[in-house]
This record gives sequence, structure tokens and C-alpha cells, in this order.
Amino acid sequence: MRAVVYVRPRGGVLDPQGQAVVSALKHLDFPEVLDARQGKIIELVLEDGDATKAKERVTQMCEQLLANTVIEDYQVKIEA
Amino acid sequence: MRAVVYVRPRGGVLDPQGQAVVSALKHLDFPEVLDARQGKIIELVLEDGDATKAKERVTQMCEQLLANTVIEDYQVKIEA
Amino acid sequence: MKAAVIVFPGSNCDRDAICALRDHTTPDVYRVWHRDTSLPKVDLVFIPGGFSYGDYLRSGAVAARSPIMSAIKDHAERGGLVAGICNGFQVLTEARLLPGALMRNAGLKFVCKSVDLVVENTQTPFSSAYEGQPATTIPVAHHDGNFFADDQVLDRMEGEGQVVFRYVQNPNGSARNIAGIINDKGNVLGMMPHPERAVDPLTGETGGLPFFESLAGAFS
Amino acid sequence: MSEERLTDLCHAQELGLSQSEWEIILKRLGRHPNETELGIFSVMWSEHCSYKSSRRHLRKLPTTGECVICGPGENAGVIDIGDGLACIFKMESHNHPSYIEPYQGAATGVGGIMRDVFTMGARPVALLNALRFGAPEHPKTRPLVSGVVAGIGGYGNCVGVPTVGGETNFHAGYNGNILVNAMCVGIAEQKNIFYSAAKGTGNPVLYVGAKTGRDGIHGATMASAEFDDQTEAKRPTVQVGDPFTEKRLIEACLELMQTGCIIAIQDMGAAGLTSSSIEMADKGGVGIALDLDCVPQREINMTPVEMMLSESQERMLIVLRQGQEAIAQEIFERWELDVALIGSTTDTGRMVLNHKGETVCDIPIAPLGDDAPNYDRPWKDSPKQDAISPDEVEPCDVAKALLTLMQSPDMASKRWIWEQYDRHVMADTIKASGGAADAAIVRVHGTDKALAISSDCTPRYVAADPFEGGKQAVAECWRNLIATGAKPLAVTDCLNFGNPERPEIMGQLVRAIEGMAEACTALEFPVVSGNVSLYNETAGVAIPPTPAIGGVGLMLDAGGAMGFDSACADDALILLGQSTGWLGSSLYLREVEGREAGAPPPVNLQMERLTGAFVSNAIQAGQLRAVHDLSDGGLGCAAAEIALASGCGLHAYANPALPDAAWFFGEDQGRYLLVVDADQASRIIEDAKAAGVHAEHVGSMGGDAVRLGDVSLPLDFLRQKHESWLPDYMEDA
Ligand SMILES: Nc1ncnc2c1ncn2[C@@H]1O[C@H](COP(=O)(O)OP(=O)(O)O)[C@@H](O)[C@H]1O
Ligand SMILES: [Mg+2]
Repeated sequence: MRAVVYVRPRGGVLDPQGQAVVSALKHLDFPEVLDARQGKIIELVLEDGDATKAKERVTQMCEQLLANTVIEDYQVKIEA
Repeated sequence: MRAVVYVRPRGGVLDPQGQAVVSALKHLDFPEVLDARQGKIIELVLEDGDATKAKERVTQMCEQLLANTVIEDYQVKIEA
Repeated sequence: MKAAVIVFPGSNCDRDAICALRDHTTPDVYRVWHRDTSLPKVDLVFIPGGFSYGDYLRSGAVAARSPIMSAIKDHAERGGLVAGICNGFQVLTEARLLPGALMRNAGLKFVCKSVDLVVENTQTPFSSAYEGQPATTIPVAHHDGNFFADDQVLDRMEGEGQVVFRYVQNPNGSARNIAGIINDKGNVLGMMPHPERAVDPLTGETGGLPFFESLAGAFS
Repeated sequence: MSEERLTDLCHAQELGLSQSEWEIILKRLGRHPNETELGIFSVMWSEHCSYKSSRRHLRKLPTTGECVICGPGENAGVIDIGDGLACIFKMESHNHPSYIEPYQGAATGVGGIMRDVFTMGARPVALLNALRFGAPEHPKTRPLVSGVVAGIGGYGNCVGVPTVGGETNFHAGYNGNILVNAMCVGIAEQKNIFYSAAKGTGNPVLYVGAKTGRDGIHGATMASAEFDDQTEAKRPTVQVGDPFTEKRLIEACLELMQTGCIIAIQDMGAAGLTSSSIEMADKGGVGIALDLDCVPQREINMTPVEMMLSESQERMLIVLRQGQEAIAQEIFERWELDVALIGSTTDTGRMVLNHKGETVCDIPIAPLGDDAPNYDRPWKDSPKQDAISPDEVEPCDVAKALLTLMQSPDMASKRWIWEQYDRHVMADTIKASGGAADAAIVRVHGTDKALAISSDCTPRYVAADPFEGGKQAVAECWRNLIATGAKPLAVTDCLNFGNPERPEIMGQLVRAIEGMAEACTALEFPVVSGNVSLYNETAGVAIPPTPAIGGVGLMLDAGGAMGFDSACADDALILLGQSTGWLGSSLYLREVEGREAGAPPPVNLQMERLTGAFVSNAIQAGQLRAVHDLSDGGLGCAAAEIALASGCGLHAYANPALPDAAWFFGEDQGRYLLVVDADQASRIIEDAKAAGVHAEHVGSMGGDAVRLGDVSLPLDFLRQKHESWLPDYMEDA
């Protein structure tokens, strides 16, 4: 079983990496880019099991380690 | 219009961050985690326009800047 | 006064911290391994700089979940002193012993240079010896020193004198030029600059000396 | 032997072996090798591992001396620094990988050179980097600078070893092939130095560190081949570094080294498991048997040849004393490192590999070394350049020229680079980049001593005259150490050249080595380690020949380190050494007149010694306020650097005997600018003359401008121009 965790800078938190992406893209002649935010994606390979249970467990992982909720939001997806 | 770019370490390329996540989760009593890979997610806000064209442009952005194709794979999704 | 320096895999200022503590604070310094679950009887826990766990995932994140951390939390709870320098500061915020978080430097580059600091609060066990010399110079060397906290948290911290050190010229985008903070109880301090690298005129400035002297004074 | 498909000549040639090399293999084996065996021969006999083009010439370098404990041949050179301590150091290139993936290429270069040093029992205490990039206006240059610098910092900073110095040049000659040379210096106890000879049979072979993946397969052969249009397609071979694992390896290995369990230890560098195991067995005069199924693997279905050739980083191979496995395992497990017993030493003199129940390799070890190709490649001398007379050059606007030079890419401040490097971790750095000394100074922990370390090469001189250029690189390095008050002890080198199969390139290599040898001999500055990087060319265009020299000196009193930032108003400036106004191959000619021409300045090694001895004595005697050697940009630039570092203006007088350009910007060798108390000036000049050293009073400190003759530039303005070139260039994405 696989789980994907998306971790993004929380709204209101300045995102220097996202800002750098915007300005670099502008320099490379992509003026259509108005804004960018950069986050993390963590793909987990899990022992097979119950999807609901897995989602619960991965959510615990996020709370305990994978995301820092002072600055980040997260989202968990379980894939078959 | 929004685009989401997923950037992941290419298969076979060492991913020390992913390895650190696995071992930290093991120590935190999540033995069900067999493997992990860590990547980036970049969300772009684009000027509205044609989705096909946008996908093409964002792909160019990936090739030129957002992904390091020597060691990373990327994937582009255009959202309305 | 007895002190413990915590060593995580990837800590790299542990030796520097031990030398500075021995020379300027106390001869009784223990090195404590992160897997230990208890601390020796000490007054001060010192979390040194470095790249614990390679700074992978987020700097300080993995170390903050190490076995030794619950003993450190108990120690802090009992009013024991805790100092976290650089990576140690990151560990303390990740462990929620200090508010806020340390994000990637605004310039996105590692920055190693001497910075001028204003000592905003000399009424702490970590900064009392700066009394009468409110400005000092100490080097920074970090990639993730950009302090962030919500505005109301920052307001409260400033109101309570929890900002101990402030940059004169912000090297990393830190909110309100914050370089070092203390918790509301006044016994847990985190700072990005490295006082342990600023104690010997032969190797540079000596702006870190009062830091170690303050700690020595706190228990004499 | 397994039923594996046997190989043929065509196969061998694809792996870079020549027909004659193939024939030697056939003769030695008495049969065709299988794929694994052929892979092993091909990497062991690649230029990178066998030094087949350079070996006979490297022998010309002096490698012994009073301080030398171990010269070239081991992982790094070892010298005696007294008190039972040794300094262990080496420089190495990571040119090709850094061009392809600048961050990871440079990072793994730093990781690799650190492993060479701690393998021998030393704790790494300092890193340097010598970088050569293409022309600033070349589109690849900026991202390469950015990636390389981030990679060097990313690795060294994380491991916690200070990066204390280096050099950075830009030249169109490196457009297609940048150079990334990293140097590591470590300190060990003399009684605890580890060598690679795995003496004794039946001893367990331990693998420790990162798991093996398909990284960098044929990296060693890639480092031995020219770039072509297919290079981009070779990208997947680039390795990713993991400094966190490196840090744990250092701590764990140094801990194990205290236990007395180790017979021999090697890092898995170029050609990975192959060269580390063969070298240990060969030097120990034993055989080795490995069970490849026990090798920790990161990927599935790895073939024997992939495992043997993998260049996955952060791995070590250790031969232990029998029965000590548990001690080693306990230490490595505590540091959370993968560890596995993968074989043992044998009395067969052969390398035998087993995989899935079959023998996949069974070859005699001795021929890999004994029969390694050793070519006497044809070479020819570079055409001699004419000397340029001082009167030949155009009249000079001195102020404009000084400004041009001080903000030229090679001279401009490299702050943008070194502020990304942790220069102070370990708390023993006395002088690092930006510290206004001619060499980095690092205290020997827990003592009053310090090491002085410098890396030098002036490629434009070597290009104009490889022999003189080779000499000059060594002499400048020596001079830099002298100027800090250190006693120069020994050097490492990194010889970066083009394709040695071309006689004109081979000539550059041969003559540069001969020049280095002459200087090293005359200055009693032996070579104790080094690295050769050939085939640095793209589409037939070679890099400027670049023999980078890394020198180490010793200072008994760390507190006595001399720099050039303490000049005060009214101090006198004294120039030591003869000035003829030598402008051939100078920075002035290139930057101001746009010409790269003329014979480079010759080095008079006898005068060099005499002048150096005088400077050393004067420093010891406490007679000098500041010292700076003269190099790029001559007197004018050296004076400007002193003024900027000291925050004090100065006046350097014109010389009626020479045109301004020649006097202020000529690059005659063997010169130093001394700053002394004005009252002492005449006495020091007298002393110098008595010692047979030319000395003249050429100026004085004071004011807030740099005045050369009768023109001047405000110090602040000069500083701003000197500091802003690189950051402006890098921001201007
Ligand atoms: N790549 C680099 N890394 C670290 N320091 C560097 C680098 N390039 C230049 N420097 C530093 O910049 C200063 C000037 O360099 P350079 O002009 O080459 O010195 P010198 O001419 O005395 O040999 C030195 O302190 C040197 O260590
Ligand atoms: Mg210079």
C-alpha cells in the first residue's frame, strides 16, 4: 500500500523558496507565472492493510513528524 | 489558472531524505513504513489561458528550472 | 554548576560547545547521547549546532523526537536551564519548547558571517553578563535561521521580553530581526548565532564570552 | 566458473581498453574474461585508477623529506608536525561530475576527499577548493558557479569541517570543462595511522556505510574520457552525496580506530568495491574472496559487475583482526550505519567473487597492478613565447587600470562564495577566506601550533610556458605560507590537463611536472599526495593546463600568524625582491589590453629561498606589521588589498626607472610587500641588503584613498567595486 503526504507552507507564512521560483521564472521569460508556493511530497510504502486505518496512522505520522504545523499544512492520500 | 508540479527523485537515485524519514518513523513506532521518498511540490498560479498551452509552458519550466532531470522526474497537472 | 551537551548523529558543534563551557562556565560537562533516556544530574542542558540527521525533512525535526528529548522536557519543566544554539534552536522549536519555527533563509543560501547583535534582555541566566554592553558581535552559520511566528505570538513575545538577541542587519529574513529568544518561564533559550565560536581572540571576536559567563554566574 | 557469456575485444574497447591491454588480459588469464572480470580490468586500468599516462613522469617529483612520514601511494600524504601528531592531506578533482550535475558533483568531490583523509586515521580539520569556471558571459557559467558553490558548502557545512580557503578563476578555456578541485587536511596521532595493506589471511572483510546502488557506474572511465555530444546522455551515472552518512562514518571509523581491531581500511572511491578490495589485497600480498550476496544493496537485481563498479558514496571497506567483528558491529550499529561481513582475505593471491551460489570472478590480483599499462606517450614542447619588454606596452591610465583589475573576475572579492561556507566550525580557524592572510591558518586543536594551508596555480602562466608555470605554482604556494609566518612543509597537487594522447597536451603535463619538481626540490617542499585529471577537453578543445598546488606549513606559535590587515597610518611599505616590470602573461595585459601574450615571469628559486628566509626571520623577530605576497596584478593590487583589508589608505610611489604599467602591475616573482613601522624602515632595508635580498621603500600608509604615483582611487569606491562584481554577476540571472 502507498500513501502520499503533501506538505505545504501554511497560508500567511512567507515562502522564500516559492518567491525565488517566481522570480527565476520571470527571468527565464515565463511572465505568466503570477505566484508560486513550494512544498514537499512524501511518498510512503506501507505494509498492506486497511486503508482507513492506514490514513489514521499516516495522519499521526504527519502530526508527530512529517509536518510542522506551526508553518505547514498537510494532506494525506492513500493509494491502493 | 493553477498548475501543480510534482518533482521526485528519479528511480535508482539515492534519496537520503527519504531514508531519514523511514528510520525516524521506525523509531517513532511506525514499523509499517517500508520505504519513503521525498520530493517537491510546486504550485503555480498562472495567468488564465489555454490549458494545453499552459501544460506545454509548465513542462518547459520544469526542464529549464523546476526539476533537475539528472536526478529528478517531474509531472505536471493543470487545474482549472 | 553542571552541564550536559547533547549529541545527535550529525551534531557538529558539540566539541566546540564543550570547550567553551569548560573554559568559561564549568569544568563539569557531560556528553550525552541522544538515545539515552535520562540526563545526568545537571543544571544546564546545551543543545549544540550542527546538522542533526542531516537536516533532512526539516532541520531539527528528527532530533526533536529523540529519546533524550523527554528527559530534556522534564528538566525544563522543573525549571532547569536549556540552551539551544543554531541547530539546537531548531530542535527546541521543533520540540515545542520554544515558540515559532526556523525556515529557510530568505536568501536561500547558507550564510556564514559575523553579525552585530543587540542584546534586548539582559535579565536572563544566559545574558546577564551583557549588562552594560547592549551590543555585541557573534558569527552565524546556517541555512535555516529565518525565524517565523504568527504576529500575535511575536507581539506577546516582545511584550514579555522574550526576544533576547536581535540582528542589527538581518542576515536571513527573520521576523522582526529576531536572533535569539527565551521561553515565557525564562529558562529555555534558543539563538542562531554561535557564542561558542566567539570566546577566543585568536579565532575571532569574543562576543560570546558574556554568554558563558552569564551561565557561570547563574549558579554561583 | 559460471556459464556467463564470455567477452571479446569489441566489448573491451567499449569499456575503454586498448587492443594491447586486451591481449595482456588474455595472456594472464589464459582465457577470455567474463563480463565481471572485464569490468574489473577496465576500471583498474582506466587513466583515473592506473595513472597510465602520467605515472612515469610523476616519479620525477621529490617525495621525501625530513617531515615526510608517508608519501604518494596511500590514500593521502602524511607529514610529521611534532608532538606525536601527523598532518594528513590530499587534493582531488571532481571535474566531470561537477559539470554534469554541479551541486552533487561538487558535494561528492568534497565527500570523497574527506574519506581519503579519515581512512588513514585523521580527523578532517580543514577543506579548501580550487575552482575554474568558463567565461562569465558563457551561459553555463552562472548556474555552474551557483551549483558548485552550494554543493561544496552543502557537504562540508553539514559534516562540520570548515572550508577555509581556495581560489576561483574564470576563463573561456574552461567553458566546456570546469575544474572542481577539493583539498582536505586532517590531523592524526602518529601511532594511529592506518594504511591499506591487508596483511594476513583469513581475516574478515567488513563493508560499512551507504548501501550500494547503480550510482556512477563507469565513473572512473568517464573521468578518463573526453566530453562529446553524448555526455548529456551519460547523466544518470552521477552520484548523490549524503553528508549525514559521511559524518557518522567519520565518527564511527575514528572510534573503531582506537580499538586496535583494524588491519587495513579503505574508502570506496573511484571504481568502488573493485579498487578498494584489490588495493588492500595487492598491498597486503594476499587474496580476497567476497560474497556479493552479502553486499548491502539499494536496488534489486544488481549484477556482480554493477556491484563491483558502483560508485555509491559514503562506503568503507575494512579488514579486521579475526574475532573482532562484534566490536566493530557494535560501533557501527550505534551510529546507525549499515554494516555487513562480505568476505575474507585468502592465501590464493586471487580475487574470487561469489554471487548466487556461483563464482563470477576468479582472477589473479598481482597482474592488475604489475601489468597495469604504463605509457610513454609522445609529447612535444609548447612553443616558447617571447618576453615582453616593459616599454612595449601602451601608456597606462593607472587609476583606471587598478579599478579594472580589482573588479576583474579573477581578482574581485570572492565573498559571495566563501560566505556560503562554514569557515569556523571546530572553533580552531584563525584565518580563513576573507581573513586577509596569504594562507588559511587553522590551530592544531588543543595545542599552540597551527597549520597554514594554501592552494595556488596561475593557469595563464602554465599555458604560456608549462615548465615555468609549474615552477611558479609551487613557488607561489610556498610564498603564501611563508608570508603568514609558517614553515612550508609539503604539498599535494591536482594536475588538470586535456587529452594526453595529443603530444602538445602531453607536453604540457610533462613540462609542468618537471617545473614543479624543480621548485619542490629547491624549496624542500616535497609532494606527498596528489591526483591527475586528464581528458578535460570538449570537441578537441583542451582546458588551460592547470596544475593546482595545495601546500601545508606549520606554525609553532599560532598567535604569531601574520596577515595583511593591520597596517596603520604612517607605516612604511617596503618591497622585497627584484622588479623588472615583467608584463608577459600578466593579468594586466589580459584585462587591460585584452592580450594573452608573452612569456610568463620566471622564478629564480635561489632568490626565492633567500627572500623567503628573510621574511620568515623578520616575522619571527616581530619586525613586521603586515606582509602580503605579490601575485596577480603585482604591486598595485597587493597594495590595494592591504589598504582594503586594513581600512587605511596608502601611497605607493611611482618608479622613474619603469613605465607605470610595468612598475605597478608587473608580475615579477619572489616578491613581498612588507608593512613596517616607519622608524624601522631603513633598518629593515639594510638587513635585507645584508642578507642579499633586494629591498626598497616604495610607499607609506595613510589617508583614505589608494594612491599609485600621482593618481588615486577613494578606498570606499574601490571596495565597493571590488566587492560587488561577483554578487552582481550572480544576481543578474
Ligand atoms: N573557491 C573559494 N573558496 C574559498 N575561498 C576562496 C575561494 N576563492 C577565493 N577564495 C579566497 O579569496 C581570497 C583571495 O583569493 P586569491 O586571490 O586566490 O588569494 P592569493 O592570491 O593570496 O592566493 C583568499 O582568502 C581565498 O582563500
Ligand atoms: Mg590573489
